[in-house]
Amino acid sequence: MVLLIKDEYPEKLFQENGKRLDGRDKKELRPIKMEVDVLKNADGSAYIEWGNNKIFAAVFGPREVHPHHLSKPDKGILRVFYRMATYSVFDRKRPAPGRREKEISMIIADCLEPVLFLELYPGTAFEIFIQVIDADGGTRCASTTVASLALADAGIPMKSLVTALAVGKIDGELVVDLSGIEDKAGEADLPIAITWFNDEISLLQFDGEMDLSELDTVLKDAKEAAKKIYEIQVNTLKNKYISIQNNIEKEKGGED
Amino acid sequence: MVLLIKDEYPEKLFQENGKRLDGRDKKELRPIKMEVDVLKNADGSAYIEWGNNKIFAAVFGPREVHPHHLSKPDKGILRVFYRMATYSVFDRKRPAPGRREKEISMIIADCLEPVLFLELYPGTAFEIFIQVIDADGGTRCASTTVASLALADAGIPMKSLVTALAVGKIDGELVVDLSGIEDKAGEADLPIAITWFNDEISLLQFDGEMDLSELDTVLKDAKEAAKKIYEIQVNTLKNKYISIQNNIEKEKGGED
Amino acid sequence: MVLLIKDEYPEKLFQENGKRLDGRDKKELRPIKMEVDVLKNADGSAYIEWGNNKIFAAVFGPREVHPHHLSKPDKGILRVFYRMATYSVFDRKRPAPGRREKEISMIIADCLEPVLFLELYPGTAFEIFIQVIDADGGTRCASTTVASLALADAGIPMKSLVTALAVGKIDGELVVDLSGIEDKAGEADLPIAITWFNDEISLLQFDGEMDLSELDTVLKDAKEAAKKIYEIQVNTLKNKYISIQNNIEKEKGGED
Amino acid sequence: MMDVKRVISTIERKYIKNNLKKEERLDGRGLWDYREFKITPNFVAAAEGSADVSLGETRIITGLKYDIGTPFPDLPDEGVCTIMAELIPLASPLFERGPPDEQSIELARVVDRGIRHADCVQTKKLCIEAEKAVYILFVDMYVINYEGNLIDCGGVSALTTLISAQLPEGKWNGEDVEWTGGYFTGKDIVNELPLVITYGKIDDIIFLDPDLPEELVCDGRISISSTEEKITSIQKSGVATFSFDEIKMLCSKSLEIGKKLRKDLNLWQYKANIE
Amino acid sequence: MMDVKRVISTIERKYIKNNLKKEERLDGRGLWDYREFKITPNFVAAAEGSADVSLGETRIITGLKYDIGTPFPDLPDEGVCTIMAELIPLASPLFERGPPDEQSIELARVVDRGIRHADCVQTKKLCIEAEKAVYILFVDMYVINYEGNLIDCGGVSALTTLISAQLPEGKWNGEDVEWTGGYFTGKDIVNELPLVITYGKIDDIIFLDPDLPEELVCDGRISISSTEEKITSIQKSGVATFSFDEIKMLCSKSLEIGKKLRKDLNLWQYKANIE
Amino acid sequence: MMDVKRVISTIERKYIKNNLKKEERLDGRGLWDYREFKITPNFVAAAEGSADVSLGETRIITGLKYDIGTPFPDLPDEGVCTIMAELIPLASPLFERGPPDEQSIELARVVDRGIRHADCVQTKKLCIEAEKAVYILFVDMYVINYEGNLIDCGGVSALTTLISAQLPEGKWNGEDVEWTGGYFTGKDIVNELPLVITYGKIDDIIFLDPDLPEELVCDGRISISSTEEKITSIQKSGVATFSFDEIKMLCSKSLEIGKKLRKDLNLWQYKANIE
Repeated sequence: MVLLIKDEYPEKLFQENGKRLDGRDKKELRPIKMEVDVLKNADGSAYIEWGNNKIFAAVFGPREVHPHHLSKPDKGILRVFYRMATYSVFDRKRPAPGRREKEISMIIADCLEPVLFLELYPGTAFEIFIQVIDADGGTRCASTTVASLALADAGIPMKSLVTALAVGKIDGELVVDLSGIEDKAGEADLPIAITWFNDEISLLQFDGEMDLSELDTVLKDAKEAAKKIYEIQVNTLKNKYISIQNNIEKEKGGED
Repeated sequence: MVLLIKDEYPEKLFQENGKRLDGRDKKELRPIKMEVDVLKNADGSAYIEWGNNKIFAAVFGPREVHPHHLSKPDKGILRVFYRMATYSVFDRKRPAPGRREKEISMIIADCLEPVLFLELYPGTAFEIFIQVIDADGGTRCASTTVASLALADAGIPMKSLVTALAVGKIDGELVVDLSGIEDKAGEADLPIAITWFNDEISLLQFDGEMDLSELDTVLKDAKEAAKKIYEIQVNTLKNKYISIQNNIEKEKGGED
Repeated sequence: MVLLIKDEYPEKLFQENGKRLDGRDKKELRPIKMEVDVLKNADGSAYIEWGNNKIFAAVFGPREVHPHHLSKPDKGILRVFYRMATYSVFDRKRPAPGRREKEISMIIADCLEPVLFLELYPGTAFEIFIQVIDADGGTRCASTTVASLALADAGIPMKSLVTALAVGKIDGELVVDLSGIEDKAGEADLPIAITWFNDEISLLQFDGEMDLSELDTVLKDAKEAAKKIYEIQVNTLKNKYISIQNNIEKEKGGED
Repeated sequence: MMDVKRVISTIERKYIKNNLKKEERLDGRGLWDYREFKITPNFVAAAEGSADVSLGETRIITGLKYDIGTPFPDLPDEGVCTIMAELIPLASPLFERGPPDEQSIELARVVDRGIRHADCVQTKKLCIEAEKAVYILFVDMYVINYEGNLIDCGGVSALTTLISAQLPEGKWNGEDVEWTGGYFTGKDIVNELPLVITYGKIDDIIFLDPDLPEELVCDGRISISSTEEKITSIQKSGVATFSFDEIKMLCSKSLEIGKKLRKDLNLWQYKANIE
Repeated sequence: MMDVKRVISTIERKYIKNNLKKEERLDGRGLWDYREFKITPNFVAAAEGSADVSLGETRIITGLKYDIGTPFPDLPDEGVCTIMAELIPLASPLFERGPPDEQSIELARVVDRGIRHADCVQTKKLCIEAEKAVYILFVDMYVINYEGNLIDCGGVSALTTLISAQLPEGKWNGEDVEWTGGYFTGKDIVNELPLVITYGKIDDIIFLDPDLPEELVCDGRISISSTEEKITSIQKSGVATFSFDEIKMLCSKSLEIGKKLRKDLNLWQYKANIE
Repeated sequence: MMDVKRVISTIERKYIKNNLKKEERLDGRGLWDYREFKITPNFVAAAEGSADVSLGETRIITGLKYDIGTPFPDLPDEGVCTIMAELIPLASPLFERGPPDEQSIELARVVDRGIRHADCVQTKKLCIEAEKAVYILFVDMYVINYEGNLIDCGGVSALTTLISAQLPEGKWNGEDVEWTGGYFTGKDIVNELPLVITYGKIDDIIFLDPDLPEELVCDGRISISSTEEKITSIQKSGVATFSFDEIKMLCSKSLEIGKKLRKDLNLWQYKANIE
């Protein structure tokens, strides 16, 4: 006796018309919506809706390191705290952060650090708090993507944005942007992040079974799809500055 | 399978003769006994028996704050640690302090702080340890009352003593000093503490359902009953000084 | 439902031929093998196989004390961390160190400290990490014995080695060096450690029932058996120095 | 832990206090005005009920999950509704990482008590089979932005979450609970609509809905929960003391403000619609 | 953690040691004298057994609670008796808040072992139905004032608590345990009366029942539990070493002191009276 | 926590890097050479399977224990195999006491994933009775000495432990699990032999099997698990970034190195022998 409705996996992940269960083509992304500057108390913040994922990211820093002994004399440190709300998943998550959340926090930190100039901020910390409010597959990638946006929103110098998504294999077919159900019922899952300043991979995990040619294909698909997401990130930031500029001009207008 | 005898509530909380189950009238207090200077290792201490409640309080301070970062440069801090013995309640309590104990600790601290001159003790802490050995309803009020006595016993300057008790509603009737069974089976519970220096309320909680006129009445009853308890507190302290004086005079007599 | 094969105790702990279940006589030790300098990263280390017990000990120090407030201005401190691998016992042990492990750590520290000159190392710590990989009765004694060897391997000045073993009573008979099964199914267990510099007892625990004459006998047996173990300890250290000397001479030979 | 009181300077404290004395507040409100409430129900797809509620800039997203368990032996035909709060550091530099601290325990407890004692959640309706199986509801509040008065924002957030709930309906088949295929909703669970209303006190000035600067400088707060006609819960916090007359006045005011707010928010509009 | 050894100055240490060498103690006792025991049984109304025991100024209030559970598979017809100790900061500035530290673990363990190996608690009498239901007893010691030698005070406190116990009597009805309406008492549970006796050692001086200053300066202690004729448990602690002859002498002395103390305390007078 | 990066001086870092640029390593290996593996199976008598594995001076002793439990409702006919790692301070001054830190979680997770996704442990063979009883295996790795590349050493240690396993065979008697008197072994449980292979990266130099100094100075690592023909798991860690071409090259190299290592180690030789 736990829950009345079970979290069961469907037998097939493709419909008869060749579309995925949510109607997408193999290389089609779920709908993505981003916003920046959504949390007034943070130095920078962003919000993403990606399919049913709803995630907030807040950036604080550069600021003092607590506890102090974690600070480094020669560079700043980046700390990421990825947390899921208890109600963001099918079975209620326990409130205390689990091993998975700590592991993902570390992975996201490793993946964002290459785009920062931490050597310019010795003795300080940048802290990114990520709160998953609603989860539907690919939260670590969506979190990476929205965290990179929050860093930009905070005005922290960056070599480039970072974009992440999960590609994989379901029912023997290679697809991009796994949904929650595809992640659980599929055969292979490959989250990947790209640092655009050098076009390289800063997050790479893989679980499943693929031969070399499948891996080759899926990595190419990932890069193509990532480019589309990157454009949304850039536009979100542009819109912020346009809106700021509009406000400024409105004010100027008012002054006239 | 847990306990053989169940902690069941009676159907009625009044006897046929109109008395409460323990034979009291509506505005009658349970027997109360207090003692001060009962623990040799504390700077001040007190003990109370109130109905079946048996509670010790020990005060230490002003002393150094551990951990240091809790100290305040402009005033002393008051820390209260309210704890229940595992065997003080019907179902054995788990040994580690629970949320309830931490919450009550905070409430008692807030309620005692108004009578202290913490601004005279910057950088230091007063710590009150309260140990409930036997519990029978109203422990937070009895603890507040005995803690205020322990503060006085420690010779710490105070604007006045603090007296607390719980009033409430059982079987539709307003009563003072709820017993354990009345607290659990009754309809409303209102713990209240009075700081006598300004005749105001420094602890107030309420759970139940009352209209405005009931609240009005029960608050009046509470104040009247609190006065009786206050007299016991004062007499307990007087007796201590009388006994000290007697000892001094005996010694003097001995010297003669 | 936990384990298929139960950890049951035999009815008798002696065979018909008067030998113990593992074929030993009453005053016979199990096979013991020791080695020093087995862990490259420690300042000193040792390994013991004693019956089925397999235990590593590593010594670090004198080094800085973490956390700092544990350090003493007038002497060094000795800290022992006795830990059992989850798989070292019949029923898997939980990974986190339990009360038993903490208690044994304290006992071993108290028992080794008398042979050290801690007053020569104010403000520092010696830390001994003991890892039981395979357990079969008498681990606290084997751990004490191997830890004393690791201290010597680290070149830390000592008044003498320390040797420990468990004696006891099984099926009414006094025996030395209880095996795991004898420890659990026997009637009395007496772990004891001897500091050879003064021929005194630095660890003594006893659980069971013995009259004074039995205690007298078993203590004598313990001392005799301990002497044999002490010889193995000494030889292990000797062999190390012989082997170092051989290496030096080989090198010298090479130089010629 | 950071001492939140320190982040407000003495000058700011004086300024806020002097304004309040003149019945003026930094954001232009009167002493007895609320900031604006904004409510988005059903914000979380994974939850069985949810609400995104803002009170001014304070924002709390609450979700409901359920479990099916055995009832407590002394309440064999009643389900359970637990309320939890997380004050995550994302919401404010004043919040620390780590296990729930005093402030989050207080938020959960005061919201819980306001609901529990008002016959709000009909726990008997959460019973599937007496002594065998009941619903256990988890109402978890996450503070997303902190600008003062978490309690009143949390109260509305929790209540809207319960109203918006939609739970699969279970029946007892003699051995186990199985799904009927139907659902039951907040309309079936929630009876009364208790609202918790919080006041701050600085010296002898009392005011409704403290914002963050006011909360940081005030001596104490009092939260009063009420239904249409009755007070159902009171919680005083902080080191302020209140006179007996002040308490009476605030209880009376709470009934009045509660009535108006209940009408304005019209929370029943957020109930799940199922035919 | 505070280093308790530091609170005693070197001068005080020398003074105590020199006195002991002259077989003199600060409170006038001889080397082999106990401080006075004071016992109040049934101190706690909520507990099924309890005792308030003082040894000089050291005071421990112990209570017994019970639970009914399934027996361990390897001991299907035996109940369980667990002993816990809390060294609460109320009792001494030397005690810290937080989870049980080494000293409280030691107190509980040594008292437990003294009782466990002496056939004191007859665990088979705590069985209601083999393999199905047994009593689980929790004997929890709270140190109320600390002035040295917690172990001997705790031993008497735990033993008196067990003797004073009065538990509702259960019977197995084939499915569950139900109350017979009767009780069984300490007299039914407790068989032997083991006493634990603690000695301190400074240099080569050994003495009974260390008080707090003696405990703080001594090199080590040894606690020996015994019944009328047998030693049942020994625990050496601290960095003192003992010669083989000293151990023999102390075991012999413990039997002798134990016999006298058992008679003087007459603990059976504290058993629950039920007709 | 100590910052391990600090223990390597800038000079040492430069020296190691310059050597690697010249395809030279401090211990004389080429960029794509492993240190020597040494394997002792069945090292632990108390465990149901075990292995003492060294990779150069890095040494991990792993043991297997089992339990019997109820299967997960969504996988009613599959047993469970969990992998844990402890980085104990005995193994290195770089390891801290306390609960598992990031590095031990990473070790356990990467080894686990390499095994989990390769059809290595046949969890369906760990089922005794669907929905009722399955084996739960605990494969616990203890790092005894740390000299870099725990992951590859741990992978072989865990795999050898599984192969060496010997578990009492259970059957369902309608109510409970009982022992058949027989055993089943690693040969029955283990199907594929996935090997995890780890590379370090400093600037644009990539190399196999980083030893401790290399691990401390490198920008990042990547661990790739593979069976004979397929990649089954990848984990990148650290702040290095890899080009798409590098990833492809390393996947290909891993299949090749894995094939050779699988042959050289010949792990099946360590299976339990039972007639």
